[in-house]
Amino acid sequence: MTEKVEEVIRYDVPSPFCGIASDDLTVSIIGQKVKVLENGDAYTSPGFETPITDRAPRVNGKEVTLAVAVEHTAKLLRKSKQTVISGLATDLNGARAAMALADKGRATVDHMNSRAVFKNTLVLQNTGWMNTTLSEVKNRVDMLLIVGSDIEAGFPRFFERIIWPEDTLFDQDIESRSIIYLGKGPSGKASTSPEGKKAEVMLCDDADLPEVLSVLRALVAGRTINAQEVGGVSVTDLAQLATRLKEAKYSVVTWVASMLEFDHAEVSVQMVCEMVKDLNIKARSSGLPLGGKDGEVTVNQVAVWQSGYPMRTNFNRGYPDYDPYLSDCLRMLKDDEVDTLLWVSSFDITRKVPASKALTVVLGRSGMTFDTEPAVFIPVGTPGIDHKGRAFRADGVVSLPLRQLRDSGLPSTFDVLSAIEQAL
Amino acid sequence: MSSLTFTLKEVTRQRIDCSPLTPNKLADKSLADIAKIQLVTGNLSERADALFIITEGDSQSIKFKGSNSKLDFIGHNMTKGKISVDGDVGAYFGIFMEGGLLSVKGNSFIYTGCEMKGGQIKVNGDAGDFIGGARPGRRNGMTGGTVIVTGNAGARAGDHMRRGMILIEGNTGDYCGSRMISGTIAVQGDCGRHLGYAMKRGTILLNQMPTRGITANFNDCGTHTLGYLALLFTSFKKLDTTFSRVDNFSRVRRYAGDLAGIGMGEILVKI
Amino acid sequence: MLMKLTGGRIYDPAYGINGKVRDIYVDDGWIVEAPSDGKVLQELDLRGKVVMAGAIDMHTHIGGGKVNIARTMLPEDHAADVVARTELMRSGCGHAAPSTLTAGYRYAEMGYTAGFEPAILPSNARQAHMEMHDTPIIDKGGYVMLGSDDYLLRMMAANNDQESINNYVAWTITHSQAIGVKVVNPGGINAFKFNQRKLDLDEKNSFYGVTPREILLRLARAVKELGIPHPLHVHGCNLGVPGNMNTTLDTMNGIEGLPMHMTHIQFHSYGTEGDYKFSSGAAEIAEAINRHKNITVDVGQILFGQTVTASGDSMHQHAGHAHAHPNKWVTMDIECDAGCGVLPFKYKDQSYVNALQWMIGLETFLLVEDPWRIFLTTDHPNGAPFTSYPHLIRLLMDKTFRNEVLSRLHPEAQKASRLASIDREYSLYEIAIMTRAGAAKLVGLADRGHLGVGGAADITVYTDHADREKMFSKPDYVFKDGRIVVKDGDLIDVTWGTTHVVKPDYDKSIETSLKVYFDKYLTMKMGNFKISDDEIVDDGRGSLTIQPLHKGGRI
Amino acid sequence: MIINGVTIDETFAEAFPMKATRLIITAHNAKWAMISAQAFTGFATSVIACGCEAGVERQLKGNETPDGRPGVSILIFAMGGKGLAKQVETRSGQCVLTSPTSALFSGLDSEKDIPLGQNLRYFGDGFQISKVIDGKRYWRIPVMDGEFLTQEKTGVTAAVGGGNFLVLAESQSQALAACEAAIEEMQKIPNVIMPFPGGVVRSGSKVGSKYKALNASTNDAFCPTLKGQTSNDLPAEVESIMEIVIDGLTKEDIDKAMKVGIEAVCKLGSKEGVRRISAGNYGGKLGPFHFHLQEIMS
Repeated sequence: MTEKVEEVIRYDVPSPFCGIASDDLTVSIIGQKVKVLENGDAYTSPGFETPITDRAPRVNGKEVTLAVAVEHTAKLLRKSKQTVISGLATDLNGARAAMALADKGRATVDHMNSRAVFKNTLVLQNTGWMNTTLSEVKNRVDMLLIVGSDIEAGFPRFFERIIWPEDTLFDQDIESRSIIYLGKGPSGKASTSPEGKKAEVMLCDDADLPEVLSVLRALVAGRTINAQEVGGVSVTDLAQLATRLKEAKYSVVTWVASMLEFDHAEVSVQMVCEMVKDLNIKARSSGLPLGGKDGEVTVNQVAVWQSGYPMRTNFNRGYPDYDPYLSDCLRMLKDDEVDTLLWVSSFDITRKVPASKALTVVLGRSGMTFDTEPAVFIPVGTPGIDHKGRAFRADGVVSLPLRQLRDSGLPSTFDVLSAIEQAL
Repeated sequence: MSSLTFTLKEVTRQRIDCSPLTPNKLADKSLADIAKIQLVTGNLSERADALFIITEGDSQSIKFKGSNSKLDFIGHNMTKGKISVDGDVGAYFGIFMEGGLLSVKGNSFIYTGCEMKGGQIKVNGDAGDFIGGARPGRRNGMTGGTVIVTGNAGARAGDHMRRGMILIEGNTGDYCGSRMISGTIAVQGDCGRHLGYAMKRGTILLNQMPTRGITANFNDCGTHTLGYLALLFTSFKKLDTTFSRVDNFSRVRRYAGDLAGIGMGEILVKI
Repeated sequence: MLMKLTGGRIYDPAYGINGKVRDIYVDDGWIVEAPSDGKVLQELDLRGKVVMAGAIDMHTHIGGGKVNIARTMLPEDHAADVVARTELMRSGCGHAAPSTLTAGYRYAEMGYTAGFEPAILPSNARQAHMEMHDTPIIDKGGYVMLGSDDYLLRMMAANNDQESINNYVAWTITHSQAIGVKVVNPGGINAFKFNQRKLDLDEKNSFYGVTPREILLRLARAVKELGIPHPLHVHGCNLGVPGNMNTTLDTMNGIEGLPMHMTHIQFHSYGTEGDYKFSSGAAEIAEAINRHKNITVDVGQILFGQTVTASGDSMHQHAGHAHAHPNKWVTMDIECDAGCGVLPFKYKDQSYVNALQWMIGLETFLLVEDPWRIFLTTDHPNGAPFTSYPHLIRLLMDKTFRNEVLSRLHPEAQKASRLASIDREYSLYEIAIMTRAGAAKLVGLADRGHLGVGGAADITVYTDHADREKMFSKPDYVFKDGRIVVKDGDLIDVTWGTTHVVKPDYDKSIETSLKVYFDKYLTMKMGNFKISDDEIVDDGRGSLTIQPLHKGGRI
Repeated sequence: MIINGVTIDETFAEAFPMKATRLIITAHNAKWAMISAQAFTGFATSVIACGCEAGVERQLKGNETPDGRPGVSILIFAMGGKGLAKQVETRSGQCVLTSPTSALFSGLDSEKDIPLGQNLRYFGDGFQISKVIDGKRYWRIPVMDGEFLTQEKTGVTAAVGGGNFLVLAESQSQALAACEAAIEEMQKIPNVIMPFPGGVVRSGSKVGSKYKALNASTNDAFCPTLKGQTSNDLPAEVESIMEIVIDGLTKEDIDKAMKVGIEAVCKLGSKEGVRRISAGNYGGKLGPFHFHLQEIMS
């Protein structure tokens, strides 16, 4: 017998999937089925529309009740000499519960996107930065320098929402905005202005980008560079770019840390951030790190205010001990230091649990698949669909209330982790 | 008197914090007291004698045997005496060290000589990333002492280094001398990418032009005879390193950078 | 469960009680009348003890974006003060930018039962509340920052009437769940985005043509007319700039008698005399405060050592970046709303400027006559971490100790101050005013800061020790909402305080234009901006306490 | 006491405590090291007017210098550490920093030290480079001919200034020849210098003067042309007297230098016109160091 289910339309729905927290989505909900009607994108629409498949927790592949799965997990944690709670694609309260559990269980916390996030965090901890947020960019930017990143590939709506609005507060002619790619070029046309003005592109290999940035900063500082070119980019062109940055009223330099796919990219990010500081001696300029997917900003924020430290902190000794290298989950797995891995992934079913010899407990979005069945799998609800939540967006300033769109009955990560903590 | 010796009983899955086992901390301790010392491994702490066979000897000359890359913080904060290690060592070998002698017959993991102030570390093998570096958030790496690596160095050797000397007999990884504040890194072999990146001051002394050359963020200052190199080579003479046998040279090509910053660092290449 | 606190010496300035021996009865979290049948379930003998209401920190940066930036930036500072987990307490870290959990525990351990975050950006209010939600034991609340937001400046440039500004202020305070309104470098944070590097009281914003003086007047009037008990909370122009005392005096004079709280006044009391072109303006400022009964201040005392300065004042934080110690710093432009700047800082007793700042703070404390109008703060963590309050109380209560510390400072600075000649020592009663009764009145907390019947049972019990630092570091008991959370200086129970807010009324039609503004110019929807009551209650641990408005309010 | 016909007076030289340092100047070759050293030690005969007393101690071969180049060691003496520091700084700046190919090192380790290149580095206008090698800090200062290398600090030691003896001879040429012979031998002694031109003083002085402005004046008791005008015991045949002044790091160093100097003089003997050896003192009241000639020669 099928019940006739009414379609419910929800407006101004915030997306936990896109990193820039687009909150203008129109979403249709029919029973358990969610569909993005308006303002979806390549991340957001699949994010909302992934169907629920699993509902029952499993222990060693066998379906069990949630209580059994929780108790089994607690048993693993009690025996563990080294637990890592990672993945951590969750919302605010999921992060809170993870921190509480890590503290009680003397575990290490890390996030699935830490490799990218730390390219920024290490800079903040070393020299700091002068950054801005999305609304400021939307209204003020007159020159956008994009470093080593194909923004639209990761943030499909960035240009539409932030760079090409119809109106701005200060009556700027948005066609006058300069968009300049340095390093990678754009994969699509999102960066082309409404009237068809194409972005400028200065290409170089990732391997040469650090030097190109260094030379650019040197030129901003007024130094002479003997070389004619760097990484295939003409120094004369870079000098012109430096001049334009200095003359801009509100330049914004942006990058996507996850797209700076080379080791030690944090020193390049630092180079950019220090260049922005230099520009501010006379002009105004700001950095804008883009990221924020899979709860990465949310989880780091919570970890910092609860413990003082971001991810990659262990509680081995009963207090937080921060080490971005030794407490890197992937390194620990690779070196087989982890006996119990608690992996949380409540947003994106395509994100895989890293392979390891550790006993693995997964709190995952329904529909996740595994190369190896984990010791415990507990399907959890997705924040912003199955339960309410809150999530920070890329700039780390604005957080949005995520809504419950359907009544799936799936527990939240907070519920499950809190239950595990209680059972410890 | 023979050395106080810690022989690892078995390879552990988790890392072991060996910071309590230094000449300073073990001076005047009985064997029984040493056996009772708690060492953190994973989220537990274990008695030293549960992890190591401990052989009585001079606490001012400590030996680790059967060591591996999970033994961290060996030589932590030491100001005197010596520790020698058979096998590899983990991270933070010689962290905060102020004096004495540390050596390992094997490789070291990351952060060898982290924020060290004095003394000497010798790695008779390869050293991992961040030799002489500063922990995250800290602004000064090593501020004194000498690190000798007979093999190759990882990336970021001398990151945030402020004083002291790093001598690498083999090759270096990428970003050698990154964000260096001062001090000297000398390399006999080849260098990876981004040599001297974001370097403020200090010297990177090379026996040969790196295969990749010098990057555009350094300007060529030409060839020169630098008198101070004679002093430097003299100082190498008494060190246990092949640098003591390198023919003195004072003719170098000098490159100044990183021009992005104050540009006061130098790469000197033997000519 | 009715409990009798017997025989304590009560300091309850709200009722004029100055050290009288009285019994207090507590039931279900509240202070109640003595039971008519005389039956009590539990009795606590407090004879010989000093009893005060729980202390209230009316200006402390305990939550929100800039505080979390400060925390992220300072792993090295945390490492020196990590706090291990106990049966009762979560682990965390202390010192300059403590973790929320540790901050709550440590406040309670010092006998504090409430703290108010003074700089909540509307766009970041959700975060501030999330952090405060994770701050145990103490009550909290915050002042929402206006004055550099483009919406207000547009309204002013368009010469909108006061009524519409009142509506906007009320709307903002309501939906950011605040209890007061703060203005930081009025208009200056906005001006910095247009590359203005300073903005004096009568200097115009280069785009809007609006001056700080006009902003202050508009906002102070709005606060008064809305009946918000906490006066406009002002971090004035020219923070930290030598000579800013004149701006401060002008600001006081220019507010036309409206209630105004001038925060961390120490940072705004600088002259330009002497060889160092830096001198104390404390005497003139204190004299002006004494004269202007509409003015209240908190001091923002500096104490020596490493800390971090976190401020909404991006303009002046940027100007001061060369003084960052260690040399790392952050400034941000934020959401057409405000900004922030975070600079680690080390105050040194052998620095002329720092030593004089210390003296200026203390001079201000000692020269302002009315303890109901001056409040004990270090502007945590800007002047010093809040954990230094017991030390600061001793400096105020013990002249010999004060002069002994003074004698160790930079010798030239000592000569430049009249501090040594000031004999005043604060009494316990005056301390109770500053940190309890006065603070509750200033913030607008009807049920806190006093020990009268109907008040919340937030009570601190001390042993009357001659060393006031010892006395105020380790209370014998701290009651939070009737529960004993601290005994003999140690935490024995962890509770979760409430969030105090006001809910001034406003004309809902304001949302028509606000919605358009959000849709056109901002990057979040108006509906998503609003913080619901549910979000404060959250997982059930939080609660909301709506404090009454002043009768003058237009309701 | 009479040696080879030369009378050694029963008297003593009186000397004062001073502060001293040794510097090593190296250069491309010995010639330029010496040129710089001579400039440095020029106009440094007496502290009274020169601020310090300085002289070349000896030439150094390449294997004796820190940087392996030929060099010269010099000693500088002054009444106190502060004055010494000032002289070292100005002279280093004007005479070594400026001198082609030079480098400047401390030649003396001690607990106390004074700036050597510490302030000279500012000449580098921000381009100077600091290097710590074997625990010692050096400065590399870019200059037009390359790099001027200087150690940051040099040691300071207590020293003795003003050791002396007088050679009384029958003629000017014989006095000079005797002194030259003495200086040649004395220069071989380490840790001493003879600060006057060529090591020899012809204008020994006494304390005080009839003119108020002067605090020293000619030593009339040893001026042969005044034999008949002042009270003195100069023999009739003595026509010329010259003095050798010695500064040394220790009293023993001066002892040694005086001994070899006097021996050299006596070796020429009375047949070469040398009649007597005497010494200058102030009655033993002013200086704590007394060099008794007969003791030294015994």
